[in-house]
Amino acid sequence: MADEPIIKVQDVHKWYGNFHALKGVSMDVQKREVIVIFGPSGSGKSTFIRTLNRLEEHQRGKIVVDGIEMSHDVRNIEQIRSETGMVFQQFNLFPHLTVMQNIVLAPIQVRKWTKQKAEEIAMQLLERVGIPEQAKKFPGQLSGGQQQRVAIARSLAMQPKIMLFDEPTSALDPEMIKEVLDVMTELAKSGMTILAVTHEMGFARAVADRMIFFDKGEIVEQGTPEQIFNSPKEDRTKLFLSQILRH
Amino acid sequence: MRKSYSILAIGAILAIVLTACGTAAPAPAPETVTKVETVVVEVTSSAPVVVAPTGYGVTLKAVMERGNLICGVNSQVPGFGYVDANGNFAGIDVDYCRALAAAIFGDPTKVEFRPVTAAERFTALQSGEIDILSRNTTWSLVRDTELGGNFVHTTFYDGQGMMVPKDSGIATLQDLEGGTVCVQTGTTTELNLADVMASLGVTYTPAVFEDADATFAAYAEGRCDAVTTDKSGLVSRRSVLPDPANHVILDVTMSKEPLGPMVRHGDDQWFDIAQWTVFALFSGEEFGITSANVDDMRASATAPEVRRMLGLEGDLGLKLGLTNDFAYNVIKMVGNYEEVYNRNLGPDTPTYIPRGYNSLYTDGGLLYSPPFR
Amino acid sequence: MQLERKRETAIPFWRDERILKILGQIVFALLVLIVGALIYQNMQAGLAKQGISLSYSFLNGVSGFDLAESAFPYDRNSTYWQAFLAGLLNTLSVGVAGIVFSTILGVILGVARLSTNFIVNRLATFYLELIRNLSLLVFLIFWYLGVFLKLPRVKDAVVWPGDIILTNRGVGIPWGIPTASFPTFRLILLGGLIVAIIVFFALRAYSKRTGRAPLTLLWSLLAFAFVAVAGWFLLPVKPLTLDLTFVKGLNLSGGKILSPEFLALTSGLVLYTAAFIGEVVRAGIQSVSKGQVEASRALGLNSFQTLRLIVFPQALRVIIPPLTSQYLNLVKNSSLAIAVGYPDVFYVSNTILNQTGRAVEMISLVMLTYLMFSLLTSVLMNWYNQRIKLVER
Amino acid sequence: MATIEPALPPVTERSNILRWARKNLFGSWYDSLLTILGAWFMYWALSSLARWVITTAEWEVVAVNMRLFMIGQYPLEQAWRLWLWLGFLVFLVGNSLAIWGKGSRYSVALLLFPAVLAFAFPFGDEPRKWLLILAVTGLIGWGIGRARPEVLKRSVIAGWVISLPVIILLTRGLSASETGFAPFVKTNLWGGLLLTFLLTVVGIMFSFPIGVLLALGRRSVLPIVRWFSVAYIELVRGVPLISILFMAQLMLPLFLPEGWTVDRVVRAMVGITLFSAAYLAENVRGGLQAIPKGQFEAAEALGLSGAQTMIFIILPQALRLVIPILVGQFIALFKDTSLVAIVGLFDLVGIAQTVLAQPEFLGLQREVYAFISLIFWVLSYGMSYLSQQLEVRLGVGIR
Repeated sequence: MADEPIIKVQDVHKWYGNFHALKGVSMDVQKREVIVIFGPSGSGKSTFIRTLNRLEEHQRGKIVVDGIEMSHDVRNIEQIRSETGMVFQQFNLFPHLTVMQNIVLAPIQVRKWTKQKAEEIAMQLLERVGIPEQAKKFPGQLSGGQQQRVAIARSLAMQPKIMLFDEPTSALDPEMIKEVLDVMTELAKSGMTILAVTHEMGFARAVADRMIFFDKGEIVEQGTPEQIFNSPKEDRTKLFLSQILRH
Repeated sequence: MRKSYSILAIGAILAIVLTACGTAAPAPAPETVTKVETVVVEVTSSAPVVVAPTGYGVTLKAVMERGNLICGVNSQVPGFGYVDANGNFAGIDVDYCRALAAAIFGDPTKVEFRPVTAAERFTALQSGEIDILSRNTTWSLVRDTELGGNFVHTTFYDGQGMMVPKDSGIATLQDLEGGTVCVQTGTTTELNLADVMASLGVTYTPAVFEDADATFAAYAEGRCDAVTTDKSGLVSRRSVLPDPANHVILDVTMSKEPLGPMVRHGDDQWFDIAQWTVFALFSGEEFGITSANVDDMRASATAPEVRRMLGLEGDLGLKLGLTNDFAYNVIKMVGNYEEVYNRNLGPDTPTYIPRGYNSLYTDGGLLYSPPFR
Repeated sequence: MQLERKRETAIPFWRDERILKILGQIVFALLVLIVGALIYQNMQAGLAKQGISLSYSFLNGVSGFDLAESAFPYDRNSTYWQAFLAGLLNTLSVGVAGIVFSTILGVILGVARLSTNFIVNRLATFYLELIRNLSLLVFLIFWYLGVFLKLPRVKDAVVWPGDIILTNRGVGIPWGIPTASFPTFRLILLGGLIVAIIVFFALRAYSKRTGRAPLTLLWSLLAFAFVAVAGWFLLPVKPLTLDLTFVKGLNLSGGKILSPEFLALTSGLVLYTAAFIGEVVRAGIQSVSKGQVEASRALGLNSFQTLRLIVFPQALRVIIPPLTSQYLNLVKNSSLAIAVGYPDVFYVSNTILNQTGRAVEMISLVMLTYLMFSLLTSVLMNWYNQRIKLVER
Repeated sequence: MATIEPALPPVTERSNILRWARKNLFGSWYDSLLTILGAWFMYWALSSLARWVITTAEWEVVAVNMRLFMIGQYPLEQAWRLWLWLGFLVFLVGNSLAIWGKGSRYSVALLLFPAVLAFAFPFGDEPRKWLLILAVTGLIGWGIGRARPEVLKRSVIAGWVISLPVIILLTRGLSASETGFAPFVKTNLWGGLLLTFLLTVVGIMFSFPIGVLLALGRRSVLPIVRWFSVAYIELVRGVPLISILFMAQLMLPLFLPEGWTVDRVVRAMVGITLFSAAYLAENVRGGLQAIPKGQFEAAEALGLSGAQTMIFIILPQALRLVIPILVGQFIALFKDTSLVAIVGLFDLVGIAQTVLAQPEFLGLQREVYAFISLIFWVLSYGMSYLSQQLEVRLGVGIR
């Protein structure tokens, strides 16, 4: 059963009032797979990725993460959340805590690690994302790119099986995007299961195993980067790609 | 859009102003009168009927168990109840509490003074928060019945008087026509004033104050033409006015004000204890027993009543639920009535009040103790 | 589908977030109810012990006490209800006077705090620091005993220009007395009001059509004033005659006599609240960013237009909510009238409580009264706020 | 407010007094008028105040009753207990100023305040001695704090946490009876500034957590909890404090089962706490609303529970935002404790009223009220000064 997918999504629907945000999304994610989700704004891609760790509640369908079904069971939700890390567009670092405190908070409080162990691992992670010297600073003293790298380190500190990225580079200045993408690429190559909502097509081309095109709350098309970039099947995909690749 | 509300508001204000001007002289509606009549009946019928809250002996037992007496007192009447600079309560009402504690425990310090405002004093007594109220409270029928209390024998005979500045030329209550009278709120004084003035047909404006200090401060500043309270209060307050000689107390007694301690309905033993403590003070003076000579008297007394009172003969104290030497303790530790009086209201104090009615019956006063037998 | 449902129902209820939420609420509600029921039961038992049943019928009884001040004829034969009502009206008059004057003084203070004049600025700051750190109770007592009772006695009354008589019995000011033509004049004023409203809506329609911003309120006021003044002079008999205060015997008579208690309470509240309003006003003005003024001037608006159309509306939006709570504070603080002997609603209720021993009824009545003031104000304010708030995402 | 650093220092920086006066006092004709009026007013107010304080006023009433004003009827022979906890507090203040005040030059001045008090006011020899000891204690605390700031941080915080129990325990007594070492002192003997202080501190300490809970309740997703919080907050904020105090004094005994009695001081404390909690709740809610949604989401995504999110992420940020407002509320609470005088407690104002009933001091209202106003003013001002220090230290309030 090595092929048992780590995430199973079956016919997931979500409404905001009368607005049908997700219209029956189904997909499987294999372990160590790197998936890039893209699509026009408002297409439901962010909503979708947020249903995977219950930041949004889906109203119909079934989501199973690492064999645990996403339901109203609070214990399941807790488990899934500790299996998945998430990186946000706006970083969402805790401004009143230092970089180090940001990273060790959850491991100590949720995983019940000792402070010493948590800090050791945090230092390793900070080295991995390339900013070990910033450990004692506050988020407000860092650049956007550095903050996002801290956010990645913070998620990794929980030793998740899956990493979710919700437009991680959209709020960054161009020169900082690369430093974040480098970290993500390194992470992808290390064998982490990754779902990333992003429009960084260079990143997608380089590391994605699969690309998924979202529009109007459903999956329009999916395939390898090769397929998507070179021979998209759907007109909508073609149109969208032509728009974002033009510049 | 926004401005329309401002104009509406202005319209509303104008409307209010106009109606206010228009109602300068509203005719008294006749139906109010009938309404008043109907309700008077209702009030009497719905008047609170106090069910006996405690049984015989309950209070003494509670006090003994607690180890001290809780006495509701005033904290703002010079000579009757106030706190001196050393932080001790002082005054004639306060000394009565000490006498009661001496009678019960043989220790006048075993009393906790609880300052109560005029507003809460009866509630405090009813709810058991205090064991006895000794706070210049006037004995009246309503208080004896509806408010659920029993008045112990009067410890100070007072009467409501009126004080005016000498240079005002006011000699009778009628001269106060159109004037202003300072009075303290929530007291019988306030009601007496209204009664007396109404019966004389004198129109006046009351200036009503929450506490005695404010009342007299206002009078001293000339806020009112006259000030009314119990005569004792007038005398003591006059002595500390900026120019005492310039104030006269009118020769009218607007009411009888027998002031005394009050206990809850329903515990007759407690009532008796409170009552006979008062009589012990009176009899002490009558028999010439003072705190100084009480030990000699106990050693040498021959008169049977004195011997009974001091616990040398009989078991009068036991009958009250106390020790036989309760009266001895009262006089030894607090003094007899004369001593208590002179300590607080005597000629050597700033609050001197002549004894007047508060003399022994043998001296033409009203202090008369039933026999200790 | 069926399989899913089955699995969903298999969640133990103590782990199902939906049930947990409902359960949490039920437990909470039960706790509140149990505590409430206990309190109610104890209260019933306590009252039964004292032989009192809860009822407001005693309010129809004769009060038997006099009030120093009342907006309508009140004497000791009036009922408790009337006493309460008199107190309520007294509270309202302190409230209205307090709000008007504290707003005026507060605005002056707020502007003075922003003044570039060193002395004015420092005086305002000093005043603010002084007042804000004092206890209002002590402040009120000081105003009563230390200021208004120190005014001269009636026989030495001081007369200020404008026929204002100052004594420690009260301050007398001239007052208008309605004459026979007053009802007619009132009708004229009503007509003026209607004219003003017409002008107002006409100008607004004009503003909507053309996009200009005429001084709608000013013109409406002018229209009203014009009608009022015209009516005053056209009537054969003047609708009001001036009544002056004079010393009569032991007391003041005529005009409008403001008692020292009223003055002490009102001026104490005004001076106290104004300090807080001053801060509100200052913060409001400062909240409008410099960029707004610069942008407005860059568009070619003159400084008056900038103030009226750009700065003022924005400052007002910041000022109104805290200003409202200051007004409410003022009304609630007027309950300290008990310390200076002014018969406001709290004071009168306390007297009724003393006379009748009806603690539960009177305290709840008083609380309800103040609560109504507050709720009414917040409803009005929320409504107003909704109207003026910025549309933001 | 960004200012551009000029390449050359502007000449006007070296302005003399005249130029300053012209700019700040006599800018225009109405400016000059305002200046003259203001100056005249200042002169008039200050000179008449000085005249009254120095010549007219009779301060003996304050001197004789100093003990009543400070501690009420608290037994003098037990007063050492109060000095003890006061010393403890001053020591902590000294420590804290040294650790967090970062060398503020006012710190030492503040710590010398007790010594100033000792000579500025008519205290007896005994209190004077104690006040000097206090000043020394504060300085020692400051010195120690300065020597080892990092090491002491934890113990100072612990000290503050236990300070309230220490204060209450020392004040009420260590033993249950009224005999023996540090005997029980009944609350009806607590009075004056002591009572005012205790009412304030207890009010702050208890209303704060209740207020935070109410604020959280008001933002809860559970409707019943939310409705309850809203109802409570709006009800309490809609009525005057004095009515709540009356309720606590007159009605609370009715609400309790028979035989239960609640101490009068405790009743006032309950009333003040319940009142203040509603106001604090609204202040805290303001802070909570200012925290971006992303903070909740990030915490949730990390697997923190609701309570952990609140404790570690949201509340620290929200409370920091509202510190100035909270301190303002605490100052208001301190001033509002004076209302307990109306329900017959001997707080600072209540004591003032009973002092004014002493036969030898009738009619000295102005002196007595001026004195207690001064106490209120100094303490309120001190609180707001300390809070400004705290704000600077925590970097809030600067926008």
